[in-house]
Amino acid sequence: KGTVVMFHAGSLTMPFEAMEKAFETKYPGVDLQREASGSQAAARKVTDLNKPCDIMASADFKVIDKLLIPKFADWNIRFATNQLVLCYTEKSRYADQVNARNWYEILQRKGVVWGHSDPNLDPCGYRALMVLQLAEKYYRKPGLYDRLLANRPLENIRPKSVELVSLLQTGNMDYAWEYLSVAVQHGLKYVVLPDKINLGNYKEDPFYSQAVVKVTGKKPGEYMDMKGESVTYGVTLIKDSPNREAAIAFLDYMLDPKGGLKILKDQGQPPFIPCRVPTEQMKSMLPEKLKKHVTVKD
Amino acid sequence: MIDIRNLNVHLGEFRLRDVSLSIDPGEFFVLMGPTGAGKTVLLEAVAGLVPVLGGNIFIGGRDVTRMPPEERGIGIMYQDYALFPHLTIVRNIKYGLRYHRLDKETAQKRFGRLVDDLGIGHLLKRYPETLSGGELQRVALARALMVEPGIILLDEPLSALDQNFREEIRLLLKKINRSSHITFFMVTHDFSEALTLATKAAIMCEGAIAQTGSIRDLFSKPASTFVASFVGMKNVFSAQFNGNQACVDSLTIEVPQPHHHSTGYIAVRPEDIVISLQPFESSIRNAFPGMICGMIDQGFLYEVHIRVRAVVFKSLVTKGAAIDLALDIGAGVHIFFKASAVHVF
Amino acid sequence: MIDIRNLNVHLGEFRLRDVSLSIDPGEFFVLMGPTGAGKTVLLEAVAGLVPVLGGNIFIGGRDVTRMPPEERGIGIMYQDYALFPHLTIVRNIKYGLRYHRLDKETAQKRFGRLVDDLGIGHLLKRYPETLSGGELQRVALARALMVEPGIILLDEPLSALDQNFREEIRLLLKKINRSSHITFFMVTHDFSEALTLATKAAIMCEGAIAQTGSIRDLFSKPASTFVASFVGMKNVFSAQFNGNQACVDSLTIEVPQPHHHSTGYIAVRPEDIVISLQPFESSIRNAFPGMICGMIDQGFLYEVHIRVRAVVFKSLVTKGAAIDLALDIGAGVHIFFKASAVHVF
Amino acid sequence: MGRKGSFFWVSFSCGIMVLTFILLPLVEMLTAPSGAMLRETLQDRNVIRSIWLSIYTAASAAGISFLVGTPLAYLLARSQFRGKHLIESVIDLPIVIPHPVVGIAILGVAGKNHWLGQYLQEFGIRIMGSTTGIITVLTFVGMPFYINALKAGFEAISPRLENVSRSLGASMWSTFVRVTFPLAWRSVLVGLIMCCARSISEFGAVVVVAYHPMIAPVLIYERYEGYGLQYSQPVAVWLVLVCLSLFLALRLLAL
Amino acid sequence: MGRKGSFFWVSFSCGIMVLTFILLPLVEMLTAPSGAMLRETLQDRNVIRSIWLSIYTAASAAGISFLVGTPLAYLLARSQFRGKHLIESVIDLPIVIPHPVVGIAILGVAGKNHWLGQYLQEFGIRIMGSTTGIITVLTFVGMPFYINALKAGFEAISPRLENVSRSLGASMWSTFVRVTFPLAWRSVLVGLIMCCARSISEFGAVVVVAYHPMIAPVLIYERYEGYGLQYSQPVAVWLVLVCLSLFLALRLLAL
Ligand SMILES: [Mg+2]
Ligand SMILES: [Mg+2]
Ligand SMILES: [Mg+2]
Repeated sequence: KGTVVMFHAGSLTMPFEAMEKAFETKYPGVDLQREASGSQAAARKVTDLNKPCDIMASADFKVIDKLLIPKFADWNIRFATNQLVLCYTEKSRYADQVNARNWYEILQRKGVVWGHSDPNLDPCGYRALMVLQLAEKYYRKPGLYDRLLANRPLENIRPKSVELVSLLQTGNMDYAWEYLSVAVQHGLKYVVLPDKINLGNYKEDPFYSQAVVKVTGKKPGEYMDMKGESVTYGVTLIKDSPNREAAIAFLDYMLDPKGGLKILKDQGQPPFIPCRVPTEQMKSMLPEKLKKHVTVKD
Repeated sequence: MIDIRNLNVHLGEFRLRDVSLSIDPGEFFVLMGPTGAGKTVLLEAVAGLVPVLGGNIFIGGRDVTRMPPEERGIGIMYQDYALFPHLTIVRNIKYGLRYHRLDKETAQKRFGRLVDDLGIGHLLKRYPETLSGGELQRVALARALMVEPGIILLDEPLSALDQNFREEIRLLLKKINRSSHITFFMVTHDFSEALTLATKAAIMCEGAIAQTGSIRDLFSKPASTFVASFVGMKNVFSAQFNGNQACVDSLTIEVPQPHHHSTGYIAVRPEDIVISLQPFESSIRNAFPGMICGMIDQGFLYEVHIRVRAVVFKSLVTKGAAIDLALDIGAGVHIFFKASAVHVF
Repeated sequence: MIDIRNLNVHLGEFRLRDVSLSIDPGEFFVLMGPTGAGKTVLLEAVAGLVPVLGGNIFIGGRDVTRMPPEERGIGIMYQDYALFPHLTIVRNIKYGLRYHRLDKETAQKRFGRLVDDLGIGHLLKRYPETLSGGELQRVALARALMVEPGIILLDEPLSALDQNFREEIRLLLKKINRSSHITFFMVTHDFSEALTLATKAAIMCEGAIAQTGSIRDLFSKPASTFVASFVGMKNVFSAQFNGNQACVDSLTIEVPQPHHHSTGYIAVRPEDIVISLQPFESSIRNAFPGMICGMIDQGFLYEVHIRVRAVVFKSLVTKGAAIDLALDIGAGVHIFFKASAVHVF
Repeated sequence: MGRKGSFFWVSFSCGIMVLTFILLPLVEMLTAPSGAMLRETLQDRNVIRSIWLSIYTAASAAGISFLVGTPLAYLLARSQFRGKHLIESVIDLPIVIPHPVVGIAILGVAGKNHWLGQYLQEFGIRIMGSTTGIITVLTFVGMPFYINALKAGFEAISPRLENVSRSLGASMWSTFVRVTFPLAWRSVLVGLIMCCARSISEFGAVVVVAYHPMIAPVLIYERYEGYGLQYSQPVAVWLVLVCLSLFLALRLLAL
Repeated sequence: MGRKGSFFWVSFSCGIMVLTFILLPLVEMLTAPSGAMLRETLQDRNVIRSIWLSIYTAASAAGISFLVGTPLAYLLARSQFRGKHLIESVIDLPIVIPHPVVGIAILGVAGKNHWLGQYLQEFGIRIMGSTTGIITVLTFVGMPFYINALKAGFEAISPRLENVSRSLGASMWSTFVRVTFPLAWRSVLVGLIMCCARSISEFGAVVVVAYHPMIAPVLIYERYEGYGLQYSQPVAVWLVLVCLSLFLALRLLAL
């Protein structure tokens, strides 16, 4: 029944690819067309570029809250979580030494090439910076953040986090900040960080909120602050969705614990079962078909 | 058949200035002139291939000045033959047929006759690139004749040919002109080519017609120094006339008839001037002693320059004779020419 | 000066086969042959511009076969002059100076002398594109002479020139060759060019040397039918000899001396055969009645073909004479030539 | 000619350097994926579809260039007029314009805010995210290559052949169809190859105008970004192989 | 010649269509941003830096092409050998290769997993995300244009001039420097312009190899994606204007 256009975070590429295949077998009339980019970029495609779009899935549900609601979307379903890890391959420098205790020393060593995605385009980017800020506090190493950044030239920033995977694999980069799910999906080696700094545990939100990263605003030269918070993925239906019916059908599949969420889980990303919305009011705005997958929880 | 009236054309560096010509049906007309005189431009103006600025062109009484080439009933033959390289000879020849209402039988008959006449029957299946120059020109001729144009325009058709082929094609053109009603309009820079072909001719100079008339008149009665030297009268001198005598510088030369002006020109062909080592008594009145001041190589001939007082005469001598007479620059010789060999104008 | 021994070259379609030549210092050597004979290839082999497959080239005693061109002490002049278009005339001429140890004064003196001798003083500041053909060739000559090469190689240096310039350059070359010690090695397809220039010459045919010797020998004593027709003896016939008589077909022709074989060839230059309408009694023994079977246009001359029984003779006649005698194909005429004009080989 | 001099050897080394520089990355890339990987990729419907779309859109762009560019190339080859240089420069413009700018510029006039975009919408033509849009972009970048190649081809054909044809009664049209075009077809083919080559390789301009439907370069980029080198290489290998064999076939036709 | 026939008018209309097709989007884009917007953009250091980087890298690519491509072009113009066609085809390869694939292929050999990458690292050369990398990519895509233009230029110079030079005592090197090169410099310039034009417009291959430092096309793309058409247009205008004036200046030099 036509095409469904979906913008989503780069880190969701592999699970959504699998979901697309499964969904399109189930509904042969529908073609899901996915466009992956940084979540910020994806949102701007809707808000600034007016690109036609049905569904938008973000690696940070706040992107949807801040940029899309209320003008372009009514609700925001949080459907999964994730955590940041430091990825590397066996060919990376000091691959045999790195662990959760010395990673920040290794990242300061000369000749080690490490990077993250663009904080202005991709939540993974500012989250990586947040991890570094939190690490400074957690390990009580004043100035650690600046020293680390000093060893990360601007050139090591890429638009999307998943792009860094290729750079690791070709040996152009030694270490990269990724979501755990991405590391698992691509079979990378990774360092798991303490909960206090990996942004993966919502119970640590108060600690996370000490981290603040400046990102660009609506036009060049304008900035806004992003505060630290646990990694929570959000999805929404765009208000003037060209193919609303089919889009809801996909969301129905995606948020189904036996459907999309299972794929997510299998690929190393812990989903919320059931998914969450913050208020009853928001739940009431959901399409009927989706309400069954959702609970109200802040 | 062709009437050109006050034609003016500007085309890049070339311009035709007030060209008027009239060519009768069936004539073999040759337009001559040095390179750059605008001959090809005039030919292409007749063909409708260059824009005309002023004047008119009539073909068979119709004003064709603004007509596209395909409606003028002309054929063109170029120096480089311009056969269609992607078509076989037979398809080249029959190329124009579809634009002329002609029943199949007539066409086939005409084709057969042309192929026989031109002796190109063995070439029909081949492509132009495999043919020799003479064969190419025959095919080009057949192609043009196939649609029976009223006029055939030829742009230096012999220049690119070897000596042997040239003779062959020359005879062919002459024969076709005589046996058909087709008017020929040929352009060449070589006067000697016109000599054997033209029934009428014109000489062009810098975009204008210098002289027009029968080829024999042009050859023996040039009206200007330019035409005189173009037709090979290399000895052209300005002269003062006094009855049957012309004074060139301090020389007195006997001429065949009195001139109606007191000043004018005389011209003598170099082949009419004989060189000898000895003065000899004969009926020839014009005899002068002189000295060789130049010998220009022309294949198996020398053009020998002989200074007689302040006047330099040019004469033609075979190399064999030059060796026999031991002619060389600085040698003293005698020259002779008949009064009847002197052209006065 | 130049010694070529069993030279073999393959270059695309051209091949030289076992070419051997020996040229003395100061000679003006001309290599002739039809287009495609491989003359330019041989010249470029001497210059070191084409790879040699076998054999050796010696220049002034040194084996230069594998030497790069810049070490051979040669100068080259091409038909298209090959002046450096981006340099002024003076810089063209002085181009080679920096590769030759020469103090400034000597260089300047030599430059001044060359410029004077060649009459190119007014051109020095100009660029080649603004010069005429003759001027270009003079400059090319000055440029080559400036470095005083032992040999100057000339590839058809006169072909691209107008008649007037050609004469000029020819005289210049002759003068320079006589007044200097420079060996000239010139290539041409035109035998008549060689006649006035060469002290020694060779004729090439299909990559091999057909005959070599003094130009006079080549001209009057060709050793093969190929050379005979190349040097302009258009009447070449195989003959049976009997004392001072040669039988060509059914004709008996008187020859100047007996042949040492019973069969061989005779050759007569077309300019030595005289045409007349009347038979006339004279000392000339070789007189035959015949019929004109062809007239080939050659500028202001006709080459007239006269069939005498089964033999076709070729004679040269000026157009004026042809008109006077009303010569045309089919006309009956008489031909005459002296026994001394017959070459036997 | 003596032994090869130092000049030759320097040139020769430069040649080797350039060839290595071009071939090394490509060969490495083409040989990187395993046979199994290649086979597997070939069963991916998205891959097949995108390669097919690439070929189809590039061919369409070449087709459009052929239809509109051929007469223009002829005009430029045959006539001399003031401002001809200017027109030739305009035709070369798409070569200089940065690729994303091409896309942006085309979107600029195709959007609802432009009268052209409104017209197009009335006729139901969509540029953004459509095959039409891709073809538009590819035509924009590929056309100059076609026109330049063909113009050179036309210039090499003697106008005398056309003159003779017209003297034999053929109109300008007949002459073009029967003489000029058959003689120029080799240049036409070369021009089409150049145009296709240029447009099949385009990415930056297309990704701005149409992310979907995905042409092969966009798919390769997406795979590279989303899944890593390993998944993008096989697609690249297939695309390059398909293109090269197509062009080779066309080239052989043109010989 | 009579009135202009229908053939002329059809060709003429095609010409108008092509020119409109090329000029309309570009003119619309160039005139879209307001003067204030343009001035403001010009004060953005990132914009200035990226345009400068674009010019600098494209010029470097042209410089490298000049150094390495010139001798190769000469060799190809002067010698005939078996497999010459093959080599010419290899040189044309970068035109066909989809742009992201170019970037991927170059990254493929520049990483530590490849012996070449290891070498490069030992010498402290980094390709990924570096100016070096950008220049490498631009050289890859621009070189064929330089070599092809220059080869045609060399072919037009009579080898006789070189022969004469050598007969006057000049070595191959001197001859090249004093005769061949000065006569070919116009082709060199045209080749450099073509090479620059091609490489300054490149996006897809560069964005794979180096997102930062940002060349102008990447910046334009980023602005487009991040802020929309409005903010990308002024940058595009400046880049296009700067490029066009540079090329115009070079062209005038070449006349
Ligand atoms: Mg799909
Ligand atoms: Mg002409
Ligand atoms: Mg030659």
